[in-house]
Amino acid sequence: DTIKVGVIGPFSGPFALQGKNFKAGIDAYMALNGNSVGDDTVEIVYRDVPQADPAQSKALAQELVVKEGVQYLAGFYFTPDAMAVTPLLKQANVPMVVMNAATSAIVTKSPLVVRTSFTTWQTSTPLAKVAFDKGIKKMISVVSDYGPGIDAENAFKTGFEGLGGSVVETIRMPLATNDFSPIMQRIKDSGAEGVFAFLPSGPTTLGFVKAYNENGLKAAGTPLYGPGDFTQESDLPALGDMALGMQTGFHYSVAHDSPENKVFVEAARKAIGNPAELSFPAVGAYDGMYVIYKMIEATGGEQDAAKAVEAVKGLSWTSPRGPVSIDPESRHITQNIYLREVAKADDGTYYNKEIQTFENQKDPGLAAAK
Amino acid sequence: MPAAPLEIRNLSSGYGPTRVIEDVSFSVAAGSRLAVLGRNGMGKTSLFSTLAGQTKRYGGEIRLGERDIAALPSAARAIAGLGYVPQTRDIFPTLTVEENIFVGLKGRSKDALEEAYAMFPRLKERRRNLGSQLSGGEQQMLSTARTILGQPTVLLLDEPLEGLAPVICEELMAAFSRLAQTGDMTILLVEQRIQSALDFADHVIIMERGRIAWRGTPVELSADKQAVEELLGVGGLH
Amino acid sequence: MAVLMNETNVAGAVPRRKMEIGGLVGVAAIIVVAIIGYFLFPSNLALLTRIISTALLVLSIDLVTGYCGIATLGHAALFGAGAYGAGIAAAHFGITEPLTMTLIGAAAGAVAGLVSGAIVLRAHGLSQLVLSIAVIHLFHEAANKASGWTGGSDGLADIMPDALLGVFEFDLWGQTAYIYGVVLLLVVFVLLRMLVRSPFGMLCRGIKEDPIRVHAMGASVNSTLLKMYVISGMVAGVGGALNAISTQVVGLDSLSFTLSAEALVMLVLGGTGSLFGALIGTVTFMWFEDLVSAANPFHWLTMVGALLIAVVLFAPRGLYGTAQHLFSRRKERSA
Amino acid sequence: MSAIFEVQQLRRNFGGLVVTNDVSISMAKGDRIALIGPNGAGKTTFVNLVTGNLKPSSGSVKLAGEDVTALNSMQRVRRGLVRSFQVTRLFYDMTPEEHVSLAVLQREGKSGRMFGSHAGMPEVMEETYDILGTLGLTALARSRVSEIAYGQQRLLEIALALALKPKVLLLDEPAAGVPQSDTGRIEQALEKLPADLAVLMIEHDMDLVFRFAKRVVVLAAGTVIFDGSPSDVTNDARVREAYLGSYANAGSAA
Amino acid sequence: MQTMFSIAIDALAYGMVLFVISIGLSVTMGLMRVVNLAHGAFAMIGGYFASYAAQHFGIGYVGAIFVAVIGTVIIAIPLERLLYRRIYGSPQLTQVLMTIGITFCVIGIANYAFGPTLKTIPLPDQLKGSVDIGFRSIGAHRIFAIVCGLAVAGALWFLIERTAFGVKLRASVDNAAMAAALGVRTEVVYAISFAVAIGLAAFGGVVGAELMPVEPYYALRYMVTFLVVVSVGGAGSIPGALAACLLLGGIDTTGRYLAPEYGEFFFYLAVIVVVTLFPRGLAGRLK
Ligand SMILES: Nc1ncnc2c1ncn2[C@@H]1O[C@H](COP(=O)(O)OP(=O)(O)OP(=O)(O)O)[C@@H](O)[C@H]1O
Ligand SMILES: Nc1ncnc2c1ncn2[C@@H]1O[C@H](COP(=O)(O)OP(=O)(O)OP(=O)(O)O)[C@@H](O)[C@H]1O
Ligand SMILES: [Mg+2]
Ligand SMILES: [Mg+2]
Repeated sequence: DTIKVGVIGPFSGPFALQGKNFKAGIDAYMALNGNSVGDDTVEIVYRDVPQADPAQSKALAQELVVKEGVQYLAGFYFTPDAMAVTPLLKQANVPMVVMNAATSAIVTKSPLVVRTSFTTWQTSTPLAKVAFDKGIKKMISVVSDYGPGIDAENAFKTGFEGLGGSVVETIRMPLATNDFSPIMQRIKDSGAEGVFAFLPSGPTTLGFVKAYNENGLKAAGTPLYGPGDFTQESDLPALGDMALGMQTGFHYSVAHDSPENKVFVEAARKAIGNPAELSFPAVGAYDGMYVIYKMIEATGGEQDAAKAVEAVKGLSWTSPRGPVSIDPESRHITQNIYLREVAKADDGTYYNKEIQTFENQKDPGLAAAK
Repeated sequence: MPAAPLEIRNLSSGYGPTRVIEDVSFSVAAGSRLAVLGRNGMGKTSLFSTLAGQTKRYGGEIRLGERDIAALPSAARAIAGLGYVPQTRDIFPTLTVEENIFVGLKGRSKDALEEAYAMFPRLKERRRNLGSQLSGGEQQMLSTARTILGQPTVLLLDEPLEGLAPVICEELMAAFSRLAQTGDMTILLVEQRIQSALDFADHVIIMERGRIAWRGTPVELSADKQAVEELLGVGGLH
Repeated sequence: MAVLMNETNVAGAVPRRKMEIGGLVGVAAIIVVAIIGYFLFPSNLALLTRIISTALLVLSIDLVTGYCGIATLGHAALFGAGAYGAGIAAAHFGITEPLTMTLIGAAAGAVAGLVSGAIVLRAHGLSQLVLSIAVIHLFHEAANKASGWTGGSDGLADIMPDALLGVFEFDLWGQTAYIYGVVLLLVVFVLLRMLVRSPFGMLCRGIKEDPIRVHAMGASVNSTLLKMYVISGMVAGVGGALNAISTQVVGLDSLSFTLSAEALVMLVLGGTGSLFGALIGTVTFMWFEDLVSAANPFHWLTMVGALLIAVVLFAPRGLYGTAQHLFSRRKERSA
Repeated sequence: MSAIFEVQQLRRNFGGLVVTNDVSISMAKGDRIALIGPNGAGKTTFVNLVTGNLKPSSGSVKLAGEDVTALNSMQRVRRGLVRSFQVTRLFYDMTPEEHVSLAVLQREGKSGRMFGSHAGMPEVMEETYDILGTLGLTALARSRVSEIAYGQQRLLEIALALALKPKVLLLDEPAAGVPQSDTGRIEQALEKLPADLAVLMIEHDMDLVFRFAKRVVVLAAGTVIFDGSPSDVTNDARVREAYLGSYANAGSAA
Repeated sequence: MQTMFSIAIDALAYGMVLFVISIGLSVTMGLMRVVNLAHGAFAMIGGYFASYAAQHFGIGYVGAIFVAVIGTVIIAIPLERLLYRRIYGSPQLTQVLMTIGITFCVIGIANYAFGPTLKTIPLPDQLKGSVDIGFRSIGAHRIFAIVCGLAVAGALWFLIERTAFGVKLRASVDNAAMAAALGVRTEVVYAISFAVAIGLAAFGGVVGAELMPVEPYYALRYMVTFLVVVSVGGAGSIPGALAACLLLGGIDTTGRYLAPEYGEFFFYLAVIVVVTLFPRGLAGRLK
């Protein structure tokens, strides 16, 4: 039989790069593991939601289920797009594998949701320890003013103050900020010894890092920490020397040194075309496919969402990012979070070099919400 | 014999599917003054705007001197020597008076502006004002001056007296006559004030539903009570 | 005088008959298309429902843009207000009865219409466009900030509407939502058709052409436009509420510039200044977008762009406007 | 006789140019006044000031005893002060029928109705066609205004003013662009106006002025230089020089 | 005090970048009366040209700017002939439809051809570093942008207000049919103006790339910003655009410093206030 998997993501528009990575991760998995499980053939059906748009996401999910007859829903770059689909899952008898959307609460919306990406809480919390261990007592937090940014701020603040440090100021700036000079001025005036920042990957990170350099903060030795969205591999060529030495916390670096990752990166780069474009959503998708294959295996190709999800609870394997497992309770992925530093390779390209590992991290966000 | 400054054969034109000019032919001699009369909506304006290249021509020929201009775009006709003063004046509202005239100069030097001011001293006083700030009569003066400064060989005047004070009307008609008499300029005039038009013109055509319904001289027209009555709807001429 | 009277009567009768036929044709057309849609795409009803709620937004833009000449790139504010109004009522106050939610949406839309109308009407032309942009950004930011109520960028989830009339569940297959949407659209269409043919509608068209003239006739331009804005807000609010009910999540996108602009594009595509134009534009755009984005999720934007360019080149008055124009020209020619 | 309309010391300048220089004019019910003067004398500006389309620098306007200086143009229209425009201002996408109906409806306070249609209101239609008929526009009642000739648009402009049934009517060059054959229609329309309506007409067509006006006011460079009977105006040296030219002779003959 | 200076400097620099990028739109929108939403698309095309010229062919910064301007104009010429010429004088909404269509196509093609990643235009060493201006440092390229902005403003103002071409352009826009009847070749005037506007867009795209990096979605991402700046200034007015850029740049910068979380509110409230006070723009031409 043919088992269809519906993938919803931003394949065009401003986030097209992320969608492209979804596809690269999926293609890589299927190139390496074949497109059949048992005697079932897996077929992927893509649907595009260029920007967060729950209504469209839901309409497409419904179409995928009812018309295309997909047995699995996957993808979801944005939280509201995932949220919009959760009410359908039970009736549709379809599990949902979230390959990116990073708000903790999604997994609580339906027992049929499994997530193979990360949460912003997960990637931000360890940075508190990094900063504190460096001997910094006063931090300033600067985040983009939207869901993930606020999550990052809360995570860092909780962590850093829990350790005994103080966050002297929290700044939330509009997503559409072009010029960060005034923010840098604020940072200087705040008297903080270090900066924690979160911006979604893309053009604004470039502006932020530029302003950080130009306004003399880097020269003054004020360290800048942030989750890895900041130094997404596809942005690194543009960031260039300016980003050198920047430290970020994340679940995956394309430069992760393991045989699994080498295989993955090679396949995924081939799939994506331009090697510079490969970054983290690909690994979320890759592992998502791993989970879906396991589900298909467990159900023997029958449509039984509950059984499928049951089968992957507690599942653990070695992902390209390192050892991971699905937390049986939350159905969110437990994984290592790495501290990485932007470095320059011999061939002149830039990469995220892993310098410290925080092992077996669950999602602290869920706990915080409780 | 040199070609007539303007010669039209079997011209027809209109807006979309509606034809408003049907099979119009006439020619004018150098230095002559032709009055185009007719009641409301009979196609006088449409005739002029077809000649100027602003209304779509369906068929027929338009010769300006030696040249066939029927296929030329509006600007090329103007450069070839056709001047058009439209009924709606069409002042450029965001340009000053001076700039408005400047557009009509067709590359002549700025000194020519003085000619316009000599014709209409009022414009000189207002030369830094925007077109949109002019009074109705001032706009009319400007529109006329602008076109005349381009030294056209054939000048189309669509109701140039509208909105002008009686003194100015007289002066203006006198000025037109002078221009025509030098022989360099041939004038076609649409005017509602029939008497003024007849005093001025040496030939008359009357339009009726897009066709020429009558042609002759002013003297002949004054004699033709029936034509005046039927085609112009006026009791009589004095 | 007797002749004149006669003429008057004839004149008085013709347009009335025409109006009834036009209105009936419209209603019949909507019903037929709705039924065809139902049977042709039974598995795609969520998309069809989304088209309907967007159509309500586009109709609402048509009211102010097509009939009053107000340029706006911020109309999603009214739609979003309706969506959040209905959504917040359900998620925070437990008002989950769909009809009530729709009414709340309409009311919220009307209030948003009042507010944005009061701002947008302070300028004209390009400046007006900019004011509308400012309005939609302010609404968007406000909703983002009030994340306690709206869920911020994560979206407002947990909207669980009751069964419609206590019987029909809003389920996976989306039949209830679809039929409910069709009924709402019909009601709105009939009411709007009456509105645009009324003296009020005529006054609005007059304002569109020359507000100074209308003023010189002794009519108040601003209060008329503001009324229209409020009505338009109700229509958009109903669309927003329908969206909230059928999707059960409200996202910030429903208050976005993007949605405003897209809806305006749909309107112009169909042809401004006619209700059919608004409907045809919405259906064409969304159907086309769905088609090409399913065919090639990665590069479909180019196709949509090409469609828009083609429409301007070959149907400059919009699809419906141009069809109507050709039709009336043919009639003129044969007459 | 009490003045229905009274303008006192109205003044307005554009930059350094004084366009309306302390103009005072009063009108009684039934007055028929012609306002003439050289181009750029300030006639249109005067109308704009009086109707509230422009703000005066100083001076006051009274309508039926009430000071309306502080009111906007719309409020003045509602109180019966109506104007026509020198340059036509019409709704080019609408028909003459719709124009006039709208004006009638507005006058009756029904223009805000959100149901029905003007075509379904017999009284409105009757009045509309009555007015259109007076101005010879019946045949064009259903054409788009953008497609009718300019002269006809001028007539429609007047139809609109009439439909509002004003107390004071200000006409800015109503006959400009209207062929001689049709100026008669305007005159007829004016003659049919209620006798107690006060009319002020700006016009350069002196034949029309003399047929219409009982009183002539001459404005030059923003100042009233003459206010009196038509027969006297041609004898006034200043007016002859500034405005009439040799017409004075022809005019007095007529 | 020092903070205030610092903010003022940032505001000036940001405002001038805005000016350089959006002034071309003021020409199309105010002078040619075309609501050209594809302005950003042309700026982006300029950016791509410069980026490829510099990265792949090793052309220097100034050379890259030339390549960008000329290359973009060459691309724009057929577009003007085939598409834009059809919408001169059309209703604004038709223009919106067409230019959004063009924008979508450009985005789609850029995405397909060059991929969705950010593209950079390497600065020459002189512009790379920061300049110490006493109490703080400021990026050298920002000073460059300020100079470019002033130069463009001056040259453009002269062209439009003081030359015969400027008069003809403004006349054609006011009333194309009448201008033609007076012998102005309006198509030529339009084509040249369009080329100038597009050249400016490309120039701005390159010079402003430090703040607004080049990527396929650039064309839509900054569309609103351009539109707002131009209209607040009063479309078609060079001094107006300059004033609007400095004012809005100042408000944006100050707002972002004083209360970053309400930055957007500040900005758009200011827009509403300014537009309400100056409905024709800070120095708009009378319609
Ligand atoms: N843009 C247009 N579209 C359609 N028909 C038009 C248009 N302009 C004019 N017409 C029609 O063409 C005919 C001739 O109009 P035109 O303006 O040429 O008349 P005219 O003789 O100049 O009248 P007037 O004395 O009033 O100026 C009229 O019947 C008019 O309705
Ligand atoms: N907004 C303005 N700014 C500057 N000057 C103006 C403005 N409006 C009008 N004017 C000037 O004021 C003078 C009076 O104009 P107005 O329109 O009142 O004249 P008018 O008497 O009606 O003349 P016409 O008989 O030619 O219509 C004119 O010289 C005109 O140029
Ligand atoms: Mg005419
Ligand atoms: Mg006047």
